[in-house]
Amino acid sequence: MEIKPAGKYIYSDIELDREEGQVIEDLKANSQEPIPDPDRWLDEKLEQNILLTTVDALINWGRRSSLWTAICFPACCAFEMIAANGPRFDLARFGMEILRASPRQADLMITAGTLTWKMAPNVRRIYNQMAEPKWVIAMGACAISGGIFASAEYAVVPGYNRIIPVDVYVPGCPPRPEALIYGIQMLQQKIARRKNIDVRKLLER
Amino acid sequence: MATGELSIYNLVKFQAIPPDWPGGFWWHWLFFTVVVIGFVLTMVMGVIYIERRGMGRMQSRLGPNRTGPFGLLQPVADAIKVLLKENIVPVAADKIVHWLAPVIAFAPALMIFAVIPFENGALLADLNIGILYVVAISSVSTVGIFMAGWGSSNKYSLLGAMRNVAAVVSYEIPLVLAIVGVVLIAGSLSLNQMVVAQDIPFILLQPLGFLLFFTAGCAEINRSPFDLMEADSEIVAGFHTEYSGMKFAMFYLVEYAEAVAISAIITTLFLGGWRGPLLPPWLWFIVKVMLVFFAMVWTRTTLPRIRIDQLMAFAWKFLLPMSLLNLFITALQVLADWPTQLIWAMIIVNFAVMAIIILIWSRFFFRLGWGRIEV
Amino acid sequence: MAVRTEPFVLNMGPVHPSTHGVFRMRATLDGEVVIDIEPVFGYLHRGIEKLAEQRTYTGITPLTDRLDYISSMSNNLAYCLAVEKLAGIKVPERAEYIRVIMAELQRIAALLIAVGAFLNDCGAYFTPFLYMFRERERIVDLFEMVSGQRLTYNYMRAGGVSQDLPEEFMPALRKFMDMMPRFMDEYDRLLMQNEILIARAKGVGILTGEQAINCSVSGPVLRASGVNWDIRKADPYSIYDRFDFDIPTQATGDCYDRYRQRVEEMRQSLRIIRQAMEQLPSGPVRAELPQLIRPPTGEAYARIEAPKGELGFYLVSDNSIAPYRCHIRPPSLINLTALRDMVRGWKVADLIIIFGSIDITVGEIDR
Amino acid sequence: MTIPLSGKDVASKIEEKFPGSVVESSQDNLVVKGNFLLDAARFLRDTEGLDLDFLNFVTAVDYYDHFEVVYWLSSLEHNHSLTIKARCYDRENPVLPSVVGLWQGADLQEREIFDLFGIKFEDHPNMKRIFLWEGFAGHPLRKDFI
Repeated sequence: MEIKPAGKYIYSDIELDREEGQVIEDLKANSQEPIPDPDRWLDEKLEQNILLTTVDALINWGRRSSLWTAICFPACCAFEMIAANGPRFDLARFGMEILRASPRQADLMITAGTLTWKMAPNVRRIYNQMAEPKWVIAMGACAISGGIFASAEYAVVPGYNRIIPVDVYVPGCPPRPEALIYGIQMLQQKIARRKNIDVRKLLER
Repeated sequence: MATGELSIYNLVKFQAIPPDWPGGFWWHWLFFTVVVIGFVLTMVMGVIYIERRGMGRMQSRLGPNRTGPFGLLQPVADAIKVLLKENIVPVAADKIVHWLAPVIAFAPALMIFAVIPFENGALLADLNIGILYVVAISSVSTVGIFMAGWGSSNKYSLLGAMRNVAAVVSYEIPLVLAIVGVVLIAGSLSLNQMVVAQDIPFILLQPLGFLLFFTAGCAEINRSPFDLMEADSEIVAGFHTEYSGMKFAMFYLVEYAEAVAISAIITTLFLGGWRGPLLPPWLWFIVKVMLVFFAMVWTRTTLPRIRIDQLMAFAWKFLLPMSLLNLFITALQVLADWPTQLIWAMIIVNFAVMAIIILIWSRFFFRLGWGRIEV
Repeated sequence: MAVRTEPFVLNMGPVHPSTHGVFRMRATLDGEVVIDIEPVFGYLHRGIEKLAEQRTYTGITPLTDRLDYISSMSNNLAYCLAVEKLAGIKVPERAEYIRVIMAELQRIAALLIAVGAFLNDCGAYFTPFLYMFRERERIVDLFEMVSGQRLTYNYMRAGGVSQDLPEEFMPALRKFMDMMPRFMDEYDRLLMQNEILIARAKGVGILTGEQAINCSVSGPVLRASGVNWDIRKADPYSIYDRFDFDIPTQATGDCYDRYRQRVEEMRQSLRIIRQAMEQLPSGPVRAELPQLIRPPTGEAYARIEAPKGELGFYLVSDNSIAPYRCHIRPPSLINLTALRDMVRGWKVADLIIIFGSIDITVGEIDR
Repeated sequence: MTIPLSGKDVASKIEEKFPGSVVESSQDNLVVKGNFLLDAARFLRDTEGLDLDFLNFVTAVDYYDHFEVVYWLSSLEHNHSLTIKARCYDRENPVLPSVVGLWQGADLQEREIFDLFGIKFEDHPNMKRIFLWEGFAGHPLRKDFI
């Protein structure tokens, strides 16, 4: 058997890899502290009149009833996530069966799986590509704190909240689909309390 | 009934609006344009609901059922959400092209409905060249889609747009040839006249033409199994990868408005349009459109997607010869005056011809897996 | 007139709908034709081999669950076999049978996903995938009965399994076994003879037997290339030499063959489970062992036929409670060696289905 | 059953062909010198009766004073297997010849060893880090990696 000489392939330049490595190192250096959860607005009291409240309620109803998911399924939890989309648990009931392949059209990122430093710039980029308003559910122990891989510090990010702000945490390794659905309902409750029209800003004009 | 220049007076029969309103018939045009847009938007919401629920049931799931009764308000929720999302324009994008693309894609999808009869004579403009207008207009969307692919400056978008252009250029030919068969039998290019001529639905007289039109139509509007331009397992979201917010909503709308348009044309050309017993004509029309759309959902959930070179080969090596044969046979029959004299013989003969031609051609002349065409 | 063209680089992944996780390919394309691809790994490198050096032998089993997370039972089995080989542990008879039942159920579950994901990559909009998920749920139910988990089971231990089968397990398994052949026929009817699928997959991405052996490819991909090599027959571990089953092979080694190969292997797995159910003896399910295993100094390599190929654990012991070195032979990673040769000259759409037909799990590639 | 070949027997055969190539041999395995690795591997693959054409895996073990690279070979035809090893004592810049030209299956695994242990394989077409990024300091699977 004749073996074709190795080196017939096109290999990318090592400079490209170095640049990518530099991005990762920079991100690693800059994200040692967790980003606080973006839920301070929940406690704020805003003056609302009936009209605005109704409009708010309508907008929030629309937003929470059609949360389209961005694709970000690094690891094990992805299969519980797909199982939740599957016939038995059926996230489609909440209008969530559409997995938008393009993050620009997605509202919700379910981070199902361990995040590594090599992956972190990509996750942040996906998050940045998503259009406002957007939400993040950290699914599983690895997504919350690094889980059982947390001690492999050289590769594993201890929690997605080092990279992106997280709205809801769903613990478990992996969480059962029921737990994920509960987490989604928590998020829906959270969205329902959101004030979209800020009266003070309107008055200031 | 006079066609063409007096078309607006046909509307009078449909809706009790006096023709002597101030400002002549411009009022009516405006009014009915709004009605048509409303109809299209409602239909799009309806078909989105049908698709998501129907697909859910076919995949042994439930589908959306939390918003309103039976989840009927799901498309409303989607619309509210999508319209209020942030609009992102990539830095590298060609801003003007990126901005114009959804508009150019959206307008033709609406314009098709101007010539589709909802009831006898009830249409915005009863053009005597209605079907030619449809053929001409429906291709314009492609320009918008190609602009979207180019303007996004994204490789996936560009690949998706290129695929779409290739598909539309190829499938336009069998599509038009399939229409010509109907035109020969009906003896008119006006869509309303075609419906009036259908004492029995033309699907019985033109079974092969119907299949060709359905297939080519699916390819033209990129429904599965020809949904290569937004094949999400290959090129992410295709030409609208970089679109978000309202512009994405436009593309989403175009996708389904085109599906409704093709369903409506199929209904008009082959299924007898608004004609039917008992129910009012417009209801018949809507029911038929929904049925055709349901068939599209069915193919989408069942069939895998074909490859780009197979898509081309299928158009040129299978659909084109089929449609030419179909046209030839139909022309002979029309020449022999079968459609008026020997209508039952024509039905039987055409079904037999369809079965034999498809069988022979797919057995001996063309298989999807045979060979490749470089595109 | 010659049109001047130039190849361009398309970066697929790490987050792409069809890369089965976080795998990335730098594809060099000429129009839609793939000139070459360069796989980029490491987006899920969690240092499992490093972590294993810090844990006791018993504590490593949960880590193995998360390797190839859609076939956790197989990973457990391979690891436990390696520890038993290293420490010379004898496993009770009943435990062996339970292990075989679990491993074969897991094979069916994993192959269901492999086939479903492949059809999904072909563009059959989620329908076959969700159908197969429906049946996978039934298998997951069975696993949940014995281990209490839905995905990461941690069920097998060195020297047996963690606990005996619960009372309701056997009736449920019997019910499942009665249903499953019917569902498999349903899948065959759904798409096996579909014209479009055949046109897409037949003759695409051919991997010859010689090339497969040279690239160290194993599992269904190797057998689809016509090489009759199954570790269950060639090097029987556990009690596989007691069962009567066939090793299906295919002729050409294209995507369609790999798809068929997986479907047929599911049927063979059903045969094995049926025999194991009949022969299941009673008795203890776990050998009497100390809490901390201290194998003698030495090394051992134990391998099994996992759903994706040859899964092996190479353990080096220095007579302490933790392995000195724990190397995992990942079938997914090594099967990918052949990917470049398979995709060159095909189109982007083919690249996706060829990649899908190899069936990888990123957790196992990167570890 | 796969029969493990006796390292001693095979060692004598290799020694016959390439004198001085085998460092030590036992019942389970044999250790060859690094500079003879490629010759020995080609001999094992091509010799009639051995035909070790399937490279099951390549891995490395760090013994502080030296690295041991383990090649587990088997023959699908005769259904036997053999473990050969090679050692390199240089900790700063360990180098071994690459076997990619013989078994393409070693491609990604050698890159993995380079990444995690820092052992460089000569003549490998693409000796770059595989799992970790360029610029990562150290090699995680070395015993002295913190």
